[in-house]
Amino acid sequence: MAGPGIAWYLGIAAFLFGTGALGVLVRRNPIIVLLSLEIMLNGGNLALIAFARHAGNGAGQIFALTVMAVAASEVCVGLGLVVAIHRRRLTLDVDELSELRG
Amino acid sequence: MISGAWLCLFAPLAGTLLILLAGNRIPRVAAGWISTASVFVAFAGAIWSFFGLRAQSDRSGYLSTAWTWLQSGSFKVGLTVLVDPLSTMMMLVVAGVGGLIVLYSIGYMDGDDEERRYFAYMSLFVFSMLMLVEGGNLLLLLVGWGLVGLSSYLLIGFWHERPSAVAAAKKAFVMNAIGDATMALSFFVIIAHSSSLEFGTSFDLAGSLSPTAINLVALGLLGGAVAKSAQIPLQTWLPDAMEGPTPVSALIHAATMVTAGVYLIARTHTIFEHARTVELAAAGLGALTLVVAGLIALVQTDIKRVIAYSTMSQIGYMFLGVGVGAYANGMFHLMTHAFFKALLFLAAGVLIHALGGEQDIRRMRGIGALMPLTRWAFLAGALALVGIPPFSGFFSKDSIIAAALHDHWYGALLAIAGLVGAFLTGLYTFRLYFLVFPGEPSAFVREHLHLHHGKEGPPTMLLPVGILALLAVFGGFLQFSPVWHPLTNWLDPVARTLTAAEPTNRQEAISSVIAVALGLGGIGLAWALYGRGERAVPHVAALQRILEHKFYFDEAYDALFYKPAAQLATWLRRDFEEPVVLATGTDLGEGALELGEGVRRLQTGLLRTYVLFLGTGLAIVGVIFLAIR
Amino acid sequence: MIVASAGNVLVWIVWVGAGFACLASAAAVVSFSNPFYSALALIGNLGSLAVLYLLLSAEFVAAAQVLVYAGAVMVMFLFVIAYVGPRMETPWAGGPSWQSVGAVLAAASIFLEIIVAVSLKAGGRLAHSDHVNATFGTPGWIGRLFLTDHLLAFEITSIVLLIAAVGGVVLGSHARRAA
Amino acid sequence: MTTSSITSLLIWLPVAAAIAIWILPLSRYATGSLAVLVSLVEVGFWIEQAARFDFGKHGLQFSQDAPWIKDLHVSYHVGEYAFSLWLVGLTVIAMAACTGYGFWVGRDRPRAYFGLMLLLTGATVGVFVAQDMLLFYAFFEAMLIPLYILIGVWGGAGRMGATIKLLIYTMAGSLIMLAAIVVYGLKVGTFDLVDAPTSTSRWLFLGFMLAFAIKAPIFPFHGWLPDAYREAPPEVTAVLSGVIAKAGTYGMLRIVLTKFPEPSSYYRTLVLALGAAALVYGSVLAFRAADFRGVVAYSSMAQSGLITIGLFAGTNLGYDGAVLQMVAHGLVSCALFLVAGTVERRTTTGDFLRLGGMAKGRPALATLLMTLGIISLAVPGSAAFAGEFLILAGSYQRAWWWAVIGASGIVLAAMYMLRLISAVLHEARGPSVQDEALDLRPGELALVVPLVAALLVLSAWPAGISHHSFAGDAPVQAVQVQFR
Repeated sequence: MAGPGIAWYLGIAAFLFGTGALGVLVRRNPIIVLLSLEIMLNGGNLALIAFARHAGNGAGQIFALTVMAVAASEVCVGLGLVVAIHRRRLTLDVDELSELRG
Repeated sequence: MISGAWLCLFAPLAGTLLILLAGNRIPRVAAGWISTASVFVAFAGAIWSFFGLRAQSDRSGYLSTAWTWLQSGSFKVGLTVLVDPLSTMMMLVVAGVGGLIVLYSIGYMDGDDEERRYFAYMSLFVFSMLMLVEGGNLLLLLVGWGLVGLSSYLLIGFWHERPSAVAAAKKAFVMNAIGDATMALSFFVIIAHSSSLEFGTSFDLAGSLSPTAINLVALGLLGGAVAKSAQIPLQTWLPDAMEGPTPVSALIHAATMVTAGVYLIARTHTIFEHARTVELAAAGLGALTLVVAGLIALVQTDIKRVIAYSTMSQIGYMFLGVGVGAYANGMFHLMTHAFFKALLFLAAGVLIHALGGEQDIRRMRGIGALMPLTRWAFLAGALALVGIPPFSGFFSKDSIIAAALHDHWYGALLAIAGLVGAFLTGLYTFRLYFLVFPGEPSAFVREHLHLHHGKEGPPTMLLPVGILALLAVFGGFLQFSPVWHPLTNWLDPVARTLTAAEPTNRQEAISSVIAVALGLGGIGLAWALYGRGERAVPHVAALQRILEHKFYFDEAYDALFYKPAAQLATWLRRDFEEPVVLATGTDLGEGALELGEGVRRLQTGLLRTYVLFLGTGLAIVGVIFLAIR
Repeated sequence: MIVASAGNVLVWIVWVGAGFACLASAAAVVSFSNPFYSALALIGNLGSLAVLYLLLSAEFVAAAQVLVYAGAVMVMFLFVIAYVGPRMETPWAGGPSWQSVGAVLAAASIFLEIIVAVSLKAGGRLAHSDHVNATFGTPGWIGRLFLTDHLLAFEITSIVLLIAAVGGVVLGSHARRAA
Repeated sequence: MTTSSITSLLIWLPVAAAIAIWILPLSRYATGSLAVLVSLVEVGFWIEQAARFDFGKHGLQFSQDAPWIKDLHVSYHVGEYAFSLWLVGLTVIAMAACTGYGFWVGRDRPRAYFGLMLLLTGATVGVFVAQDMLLFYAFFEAMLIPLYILIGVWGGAGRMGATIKLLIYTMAGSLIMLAAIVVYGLKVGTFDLVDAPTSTSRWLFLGFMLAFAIKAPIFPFHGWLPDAYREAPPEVTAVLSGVIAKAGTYGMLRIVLTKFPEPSSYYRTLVLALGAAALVYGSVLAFRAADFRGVVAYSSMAQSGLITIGLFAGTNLGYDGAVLQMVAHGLVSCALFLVAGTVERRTTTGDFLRLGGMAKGRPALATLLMTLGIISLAVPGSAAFAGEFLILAGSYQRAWWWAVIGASGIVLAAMYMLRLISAVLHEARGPSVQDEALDLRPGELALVVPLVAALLVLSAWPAGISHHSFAGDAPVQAVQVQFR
């Protein structure tokens, strides 16, 4: 089955990663930050799967599945935090959370 | 014979320890007698070993080792004494003259708060000097060499409340330390080649060393000799050393220690003969010093300083003598000089003692009328110094000049310097004599003179002066070069006079006549200039300024060495040690703190910023990977 | 030949469509001011990615993508958004700050670097390998891999998930007590 | 009790006494007496050991070896070579005098103080007898703890800065040394100093050398020295300069030169240059130092430089001279700092501008200070002279210029020591010197006179050490075969 080469998929993956990074960097709503993170992870996943296909090797897909599990965990904790912050009646704005200031 | 040498060496040390440990449990005057007794015991030991050696048929030297002093691998130095003609002669001079001067000190120092310390130092000095002359190897010689420097330091600075005395003492020690260092360096050369500092092996080695090495060895030794004997260029400490008590000046800075350089050259003549250039340079330095010191002596107004410059000048003669190879003549002059120069100092000491410490010759005028014994003793010493027959200086000094004459143009130059020196000697010595003794007693003298129970001094002072006066008058008859020369014969086994330095009778006669004539001329000029006592210093402004500044040696050394060194030290301290080295630890700590402070400002607490750094970092790493792929 | 080329064209068409949807929805996620719409856009993004996975013969991953992501995870997102209420935010309000300029630069440079790297490195060598066997990407194959070669990764992943679940619960309960 | 256990006894007796002092609620007087007694017993043990020592025998004597960490070949291995015997002797004698000084001046918090002094004694002896690298390192660091507290608690006004500086410098050095020890030990498979084969690694050489160069200290690693020497209590400064500094030069001899022959000769010129720099630089700064302790402090640095020159000259004379000089300078600087302490107690200052004229009416002080001063400046005939002479003669055989630099150092030594003597003893009475200021009391004499006496004995017979430091009397060879 011929079709677009791996390079094309990698292009999409790069775009997804970049877009996700942009979202993480500019958005202040933690939920959207989390969504952007998902995009980045998916960019990575796409690349992994594309390479798996290229190499004809299953390791890439396994890795992608693991990433999905980790992403699920991350979402779980992240959303837990969002809920916790919301319950403390705090503003949902990452710029307001500056407890880490040195 | 050997026992006599050991007795001679350790008696004064025992005296020192006794005085030190007894402390104030003994009366002050007892310390003086202990010290005197110890030195006379040493003299007895010296006589013992002298006669012991004389009885031997082979007089080339006897060694005796007490224990191994220093050892490392094959390098081994024993605490060894050497009895040979040269060392016994020096032992006799040192212990004999030393005993007289220590005896004299009992009267001179009477009443000083710290007599005990003084006599402990005096005994220590005699011990050190005997160590120097008896030491059976080069290292022990250096040990004695250093210890006499030390005792000289202690005695010059004896009156340590006086800043000038302390400064003079330090100056003397440091200049001598330079000499010690150069000597040590020359020993390193010897050790590197033979792993031994025994006289025998070292002298045997001399022949097999490369010219450079042997010249370096000789130069190092010459450095030591020049420093110890106050010859140009390390001469400036001696006049200042007159800050010490007068007997100290007589013993250390006239009779014994300062002549150690002459002894050293005579002792190590084998080395110097293999480095003939250096030996002749020693003679040249002697000649230069004798003229320069004679000139400076012309304008001095302190009685002790005049005699001190005269000492420098006379040691110049000795250097000249041993430098051209006339070792016996040099040593002979060393001996007669010990007699008459000690006499001059002691006589001056009697005056100073009687005048309550005054040393300015311009105020002493006419004192001879009140102190006739001292006057005659001083006159005897002065005539011996100038070299007027039949006083002792005539026999020893003229033979040196004659010996120099033998050695073509360089020798002639040296001889001329010696003759000029003879004239200067007459001039400055009798300038001193005419200014101080004849005439009506000045007001100052009348007011300040206090006699000791109607006598010129206590018997402990007058007796040594008397004995030394006799020695100064008759000591020269020991040897009269063309006719009889027992001393030369005595020293022959260890320090044979070079054939180049054996003058013919004609040369002897010529030099004697000229030298005596010039000496008399100097006396005559002195009488013409100062006989009426109108002025103490001739008025030739420019010349006088140069002479009074002692040819600017002190100033030059100050500007050349001391000031740059002090400047360097200050600079190092202010601009390197404090800001760089000491601050390094502090700076590192503070730098870390500051860095932390700077980094802290980046920690905005905003997650987005952190992520931005992360992303930027990622981008940069990516660029790097691409660049170096 | 014609059939083959027709298949080829079909693959290309599907690829273009899915890829475009993927890019557009990603851009939408980042630019919508309402997180609710963003979440919806993300679902579209995940779905179109699943199509791309299928094109890469990763059937099981595509299925998991749809089930786990588009199903479970996104539902959780929507639930939380509904719970905290949509909070509007205009991403580019207030002109460019150093933060946003830096963000754009960083994101763009990462993107460009990857593109450059891919094109430099790849050249023509990143073509499909046609020789994958029929089992490639099937659930059975994946399952065997997980239980043989990659057992450790599998186990660790399960532990991570467990910890995350516990963490979520702890965060929620802790917040309640504090409130 | 076998003779070998004396070595361990020398280490652990003071440590045990220290613990006893910390635990038992003794009175001030009893504490001090016990500490002094223990330190004197140490001296006694050492004399016993020296009397039984076979100077003709090669190899380690009085050794004890027990496994500690078997897997890594780490063991409790102690023992003495001839040169370590002398350094142990220096340690116990100096520590006895300094402990006695602490007793005499009545330090506050006596139990803490004397416990620490005893601990320091044990640790320092341990450094000189340890034959296992990790054991050596443990003792090397253990010295630092009591020092740190002694300076930090009983020191002068600027003590905190001084201690921190000391700590940072020495820790930096010794941590690097620890790394070097671990790498070296693992590479050769044993940590035993006797068994370990030589290494050619220049990095390891530098790691060890840096620690010892800081401890000694040689130029330019002496940043901690002036402050520590000035702020510490005088008896601690005496220990620091007399004994602890010698641990640095001892380490160069025992480890660096023995185990790293190739790197030692590769870096020889550099180390010799640093030693020469320390000598000249220390002397020059000593000449301008403004106070008693400053002069002795910088002169100690100069002497460390000289000893380093002797060691790295790599000649028989150099090694023998270096060992002799370590002992001679250890005794002289220890005694000088104690005298500095007595002077400061009488005048409350060591500043030369405020001192002077103390010789008048204080013969004991004057005699002792003068004697120490002239020994320190290496007047020919003194033990220090013998040491310096051998060192320089040895360095001449390496290259003539080292001897010339060293000789100039001797002249500079004369200049700064005489300046010190004059500024304290001579000329007009300084503003801080009261008429009532007493001469040395019998108690002080009892502390300083034995040190001076030891120096005079050593001056009369320097061969006692120079000829009895290396079996077979061929140090170069002994170093080559690693003292086996």
